[in-house]
Amino acid sequence: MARVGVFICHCGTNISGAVDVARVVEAAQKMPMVVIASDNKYTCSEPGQASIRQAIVSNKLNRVVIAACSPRMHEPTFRKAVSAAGLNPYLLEIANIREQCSWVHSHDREKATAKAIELVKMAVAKVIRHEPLYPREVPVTKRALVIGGGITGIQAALDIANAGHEVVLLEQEPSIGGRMAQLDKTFPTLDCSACILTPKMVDVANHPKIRLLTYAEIKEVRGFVGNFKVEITQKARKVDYSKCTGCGTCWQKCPEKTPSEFDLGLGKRPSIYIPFAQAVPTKPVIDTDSCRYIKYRQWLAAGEQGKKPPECRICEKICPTGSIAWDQEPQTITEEFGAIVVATGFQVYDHRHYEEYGGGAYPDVISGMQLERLMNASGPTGGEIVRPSDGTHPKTVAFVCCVGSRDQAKGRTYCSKVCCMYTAKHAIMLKEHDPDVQCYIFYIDVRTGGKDYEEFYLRTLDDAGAIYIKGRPSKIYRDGKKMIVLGEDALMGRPIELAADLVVLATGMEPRTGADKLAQKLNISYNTYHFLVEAHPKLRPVETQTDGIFVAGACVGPRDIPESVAQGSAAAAKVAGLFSSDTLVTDPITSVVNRERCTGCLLCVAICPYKAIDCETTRDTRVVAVVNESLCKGCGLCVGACRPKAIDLRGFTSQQILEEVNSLWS
Amino acid sequence: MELTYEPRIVGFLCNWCSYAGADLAGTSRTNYPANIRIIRVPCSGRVDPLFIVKAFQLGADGVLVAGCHPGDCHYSDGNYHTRRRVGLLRPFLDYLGLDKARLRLEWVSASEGKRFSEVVSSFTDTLIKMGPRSS
Amino acid sequence: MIETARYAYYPGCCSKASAKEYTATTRLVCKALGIELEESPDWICCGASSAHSIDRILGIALPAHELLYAGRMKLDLVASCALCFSRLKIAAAELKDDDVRKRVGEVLGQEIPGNPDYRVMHILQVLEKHLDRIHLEKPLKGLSVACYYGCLLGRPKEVAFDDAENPQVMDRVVAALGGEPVEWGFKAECCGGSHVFTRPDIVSKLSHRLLYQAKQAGADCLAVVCPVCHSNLDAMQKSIGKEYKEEVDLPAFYITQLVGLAAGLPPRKLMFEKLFVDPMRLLRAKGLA
Amino acid sequence: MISAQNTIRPRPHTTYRSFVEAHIRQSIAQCYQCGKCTAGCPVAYTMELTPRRVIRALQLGLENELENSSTMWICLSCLTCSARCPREINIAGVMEALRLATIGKKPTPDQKKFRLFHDLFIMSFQFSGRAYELGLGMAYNVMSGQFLNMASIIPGMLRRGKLAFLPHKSRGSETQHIFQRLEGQNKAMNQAEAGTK
Ligand SMILES: Cc1cc2nc3c(=O)[nH]c(=O)nc-3n(C[C@H](O)[C@H](O)[C@H](O)COP(=O)(O)OP(=O)(O)OC[C@H]3O[C@@H](n4cnc5c(N)ncnc54)[C@H](O)[C@@H]3O)c2cc1C
Ligand SMILES: Cc1cc2nc3c(=O)[nH]c(=O)nc-3n(C[C@H](O)[C@H](O)[C@H](O)COP(=O)(O)OP(=O)(O)OC[C@H]3O[C@@H](n4cnc5c(N)ncnc54)[C@H](O)[C@@H]3O)c2cc1C
Ligand code: SF4
Ligand code: SF4
Ligand code: SF4
Ligand code: SF4
Ligand code: SF4
Ligand code: SF4
Ligand code: SF4
Ligand code: SF4
Repeated sequence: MARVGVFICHCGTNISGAVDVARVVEAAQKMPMVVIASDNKYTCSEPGQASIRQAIVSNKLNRVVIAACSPRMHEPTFRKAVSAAGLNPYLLEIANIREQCSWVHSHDREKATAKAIELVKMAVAKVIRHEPLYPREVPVTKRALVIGGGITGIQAALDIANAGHEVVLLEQEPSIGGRMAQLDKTFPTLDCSACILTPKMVDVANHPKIRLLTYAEIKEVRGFVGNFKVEITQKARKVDYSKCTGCGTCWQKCPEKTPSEFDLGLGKRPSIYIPFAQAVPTKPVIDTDSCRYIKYRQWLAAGEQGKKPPECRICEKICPTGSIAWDQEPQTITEEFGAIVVATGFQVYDHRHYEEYGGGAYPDVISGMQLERLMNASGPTGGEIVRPSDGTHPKTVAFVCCVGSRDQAKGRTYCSKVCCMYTAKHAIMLKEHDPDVQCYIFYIDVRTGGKDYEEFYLRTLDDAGAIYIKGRPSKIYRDGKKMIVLGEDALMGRPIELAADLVVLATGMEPRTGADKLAQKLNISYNTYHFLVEAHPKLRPVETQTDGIFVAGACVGPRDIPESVAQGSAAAAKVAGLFSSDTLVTDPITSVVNRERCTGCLLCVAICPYKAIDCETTRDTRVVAVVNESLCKGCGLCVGACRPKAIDLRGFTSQQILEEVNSLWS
Repeated sequence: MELTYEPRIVGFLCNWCSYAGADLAGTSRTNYPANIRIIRVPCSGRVDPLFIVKAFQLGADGVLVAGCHPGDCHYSDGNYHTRRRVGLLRPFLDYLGLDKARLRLEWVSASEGKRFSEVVSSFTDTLIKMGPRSS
Repeated sequence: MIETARYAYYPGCCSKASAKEYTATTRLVCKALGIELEESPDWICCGASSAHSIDRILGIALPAHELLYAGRMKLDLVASCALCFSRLKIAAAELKDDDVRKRVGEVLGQEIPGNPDYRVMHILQVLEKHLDRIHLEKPLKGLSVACYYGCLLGRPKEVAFDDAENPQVMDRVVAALGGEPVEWGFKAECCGGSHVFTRPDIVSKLSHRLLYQAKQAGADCLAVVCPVCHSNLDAMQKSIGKEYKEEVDLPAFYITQLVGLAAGLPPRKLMFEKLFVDPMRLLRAKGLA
Repeated sequence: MISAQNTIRPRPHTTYRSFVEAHIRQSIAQCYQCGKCTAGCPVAYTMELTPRRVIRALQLGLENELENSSTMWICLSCLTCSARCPREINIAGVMEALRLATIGKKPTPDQKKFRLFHDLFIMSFQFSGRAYELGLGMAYNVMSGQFLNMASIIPGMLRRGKLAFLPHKSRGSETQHIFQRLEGQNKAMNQAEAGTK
């Protein structure tokens, strides 16, 4: 038998000014199962709360209704009060007679009082059907996984580790560093990228709390906040890292040379390699696509068909530590984490889609990232800026902005945000390298939103003497040794033909190929371009709809280094916040399945936005739905989808809501 | 009789946007007709068409379902389901002999207190003009 | 035994005068490949670039006349002129609109069946489709060919059958003939079209750019698929050379002439003498004549 | 053509603009004035209003400037602009629409020769069914006063038998009827339109 106590608040005169509280008390006393009804001047004050606690004990109440302000205001306060009197805190219901009644019907005391009585009636009807609910405490594994070892992931990993938690930093390439490692100098301060990045990479490698897993990929993610289980594939390096000292003998002697990904095809690297000199770890992997011995083994396996490739094995012969491990295979590692930070960054838009600019066929039409490699002292040309076609020094350089950005016809409508700035940087740097260079920059708008960015852009005009031409070029072609750019000078309103020695396309940023697949594994959202989606673009920029999974850096949208670093730190702060307690208390307002009624149609599985429902087979081999209470957020979408009414939402059961409706006419 | 006709409205409001919007109408002391009785639900997507039908069966003159604006749902896309479900229910009202205008679906955000009071006022007005239910 | 393929054929007005050799070699080559071309006895001008500039319905009605013929014959319609092809194909697309179809039907004095699916092809597509039928008697070995498509085969997207900027069909055909298509950036740039009357300066400038670029890319000759382009690039070549003070001397073949040559048809029948820029010296140098 | 008043007074909603937008079934508000159309247009160098500026003039409602320009007649309908526009606007269609929109107006001296050419071209097949190049060329040369235009190649054409001395006729002369019926249709439509006003 329910024993309900009803407590009605005056809120000074906030409520009693418009509602006749005495009449409400009187009416409440007559409601079914109500044992006691009384009023309070200020219910939320300590004496107010004390009187409720006392009433619960002395009247053996097992349900409480408080008619006062909005539950959004004091529900937590009163739950605590009820629980202090030994009652389950969820056996409480609040009737909102202030925001929804006295404050909005202040001109009609009669109607306001009548409405207040009905609101109390609804609350009583609902509270009778309340069940005790128990928040669950789940332990938190205080270990974080950071996916992606670019500047964002590095920053996040260091900050989490410095907060005292263990971190695994997972990177798919042989070295961490990401795109920033490929850059020469960085705007707006023109620090050398390696000078500011390399120390951080070394810090990561040496940090006692960070474990680096390079050349590895996510295979599967299960579990929920505080308790993720992640399967990781460690790709086969063909080098035993427990023995290898990184002496470098192998990669200096390997005879096979193949285009370097890191140098975007402008230079070559051996088959056993580290991607760049400052790579972390400084230990090599063997590229099985180009290695001679691997080809030789394939030839043997194919029954010695075709020309016999050289057997090679030079690396193996000269390695002083015997680290070459031909039979190493990919391995699966399973690890547990409490939180995951996704920082998988971006890739540069592939300008082969621009056939009108030559579609990648002209060697002297390069991307901004390729120019970074050409300018870099440790790049393929040792920092000498030369034309890829003939090695001469370009004197007239044309830049084309917004390639692969702001272009609906190419399926990319967004602005990549960094290219205006990096183009300005390139113009300044080119002039520094060679005072005879003249830069022309074709642009639509120059976008320089950021601290000191506009000033930086103005330097391109003042110091570097670059000429900005407003207009998107339409065609680039070769004429003898020159590259001709056909554009418009929109400010003059006339077509312009520019003969350049080198053309640099300011290609935009796009998410890494496979970002969508990874997002699916993590159950987080992505947009049409496959950029990851944050929980709220302004107020929750590094959280996702899935608790415990955070996103940061260029995988969320075009970002420069300052923003990426800020986001890496922000994500780390969120992780540290999550790890600040040993357990997580989960909200007990979740849905629950009645296994007898469930027909196994799994409509609920499809509709749940949090993938919180799974299916399992009962002992009598029926398939039924099961709710993972740690994932369920209590939205109740599934309840409406279930035809046999087998699933219900605790705290907002269908019966409770129907009783509320019923009470209005009883 | 006609003069004192007071339609009874049941409002299902999602906790995150519309219920908060109604609260804001209160904190800003925006008066509106006292005809609505609000039931709080976590998400407008929690509103089972059955609740609406039940309210009408019992004698409700109008039912309001209110949730976050499309794209702003606290649970990412619950309100799209609401829109679909309410859409599917509308033709059924005909069958009950009810005017479709007695069921309203509105998007009210947490900052739209004024809008909430306008929605309630205009809905109440409409229902008064329609007069008491004939069935 | 190869099966004969049948198509409705639209020769276009130039076939009777300036592009005689194109039409003749188209027929010749098709015959050799076992392709039958059915020409409507009462075909009329497609209106080219003028009709649609003056009246929208006229610009659709004239080509629609021919589409109806092909429809009655239940054949795909083939055009060898790029301009005609474009007008026919655009008309076929426009006829999907009910209102347009009604008005055009009125103008043509016959009802046009609803939901029509008129298929229009360019001779290049036909050649590529039946490439395997060519018996290579005389592969065009060592002949560098700049394939010139003109501006209309890849545009607009809705009617195009190849990339707008870097089309490939003709390059594939030339490669299949044993020739060497050159990479160049002006395959689809405009030659100046019919401005030869009104603004010959434009034609000179644009066609000169094409000839110059083809030559720069190392081409021995051009392959062309449109009589208008051909007249600008071949007949006008000498006067363009004079205007720009450089002799170009770049023979411009119709693609069908090259197919015929590779298939071993006698040069006489390929009507090389109709070309303004004499190709014989080149062909002899390459051992092809 | 240079007006003493250079100040622009925008009139974004003109009948010109509605006509053009109806013709291309797109809104020219989409154009963000990047200039790629002009950049690639093979004849922009000789236009007084380049393709981007044509769109701009439409956006601002500068009807006089549009009417007085020859841009739409210089346009070759090569579709380069449309194919490359990042906002996927059919600019060639805009040119076509402007030709149609101004066809009833008195041509400016510069527009005259283009209009003459199109008229003659159409006349050359209106009666015989098929275009007659030689007749067209001669008529154009005489009527436009540009005698030397094609002169250099005419002997060569004749020598190669590439010019027919007499027009080639289509059987049935269907074109004449097409033109008659079209005229009837247009008249009826104009009347209907006048009636609704
Ligand atoms: C040409 C150019 C010049 C630039 N110049 C500047 C400049 O001067 N100043 C400036 O502030 N910004 C500049 N930027 C922008 C800068 O590069 C980015 O802001 C920055 O690199 C973003 O860092 P990130 O860590 O988010 O992404 P990234 O650097 O892309 O790092 C992501 C990392 O994640 C890894 N990864 C991806 N997917 C997976 C996966 N599934 N599993 C495991 N690992 C994965 C990648 O291998 C990579 O190492 C420039 C950009 C370009 C293109
Ligand atoms: C017209 C306008 C429109 C905008 N629209 C948008 C928009 O649509 N979207 C968007 O993302 N951004 C917008 N912004 C930017 C947005 O307002 C700011 O990004 C944001 O408000 C910055 O927040 P803040 O907390 O850093 O600073 P503030 O909002 O300025 O808060 C700083 C607080 O610190 C207090 N304070 C200052 N000094 C002291 C002191 N010495 N001691 C104690 N307290 C102090 C101030 O009183 C103030 O309350 C807009 C800005 C403007 C001007
Ligand atoms: S409980 Fe709410 S209504 Fe009561 S006094 Fe406190 S604030 Fe006011
Ligand atoms: S030679 Fe051996 S120890 Fe040295 S880097 Fe290579 S694998 Fe490592
Ligand atoms: S086997 Fe030869 S080719 Fe392969 S990695 Fe070793 S040295 Fe290089
Ligand atoms: S940042 Fe500049 S170059 Fe890059 S897309 Fe935006 S406007 Fe274009
Ligand atoms: S929708 Fe209902 S019946 Fe279907 S699987 Fe889910 S709980 Fe079971
Ligand atoms: S209540 Fe919402 S989150 Fe929970 S299982 Fe149902 S649909 Fe999923
Ligand atoms: S290319 Fe397109 S968007 Fe750019 S100016 Fe021309 S019409 Fe406008
Ligand atoms: S269609 Fe006309 S406006 Fe467009 S590029 Fe060609 S000539 Fe220029």
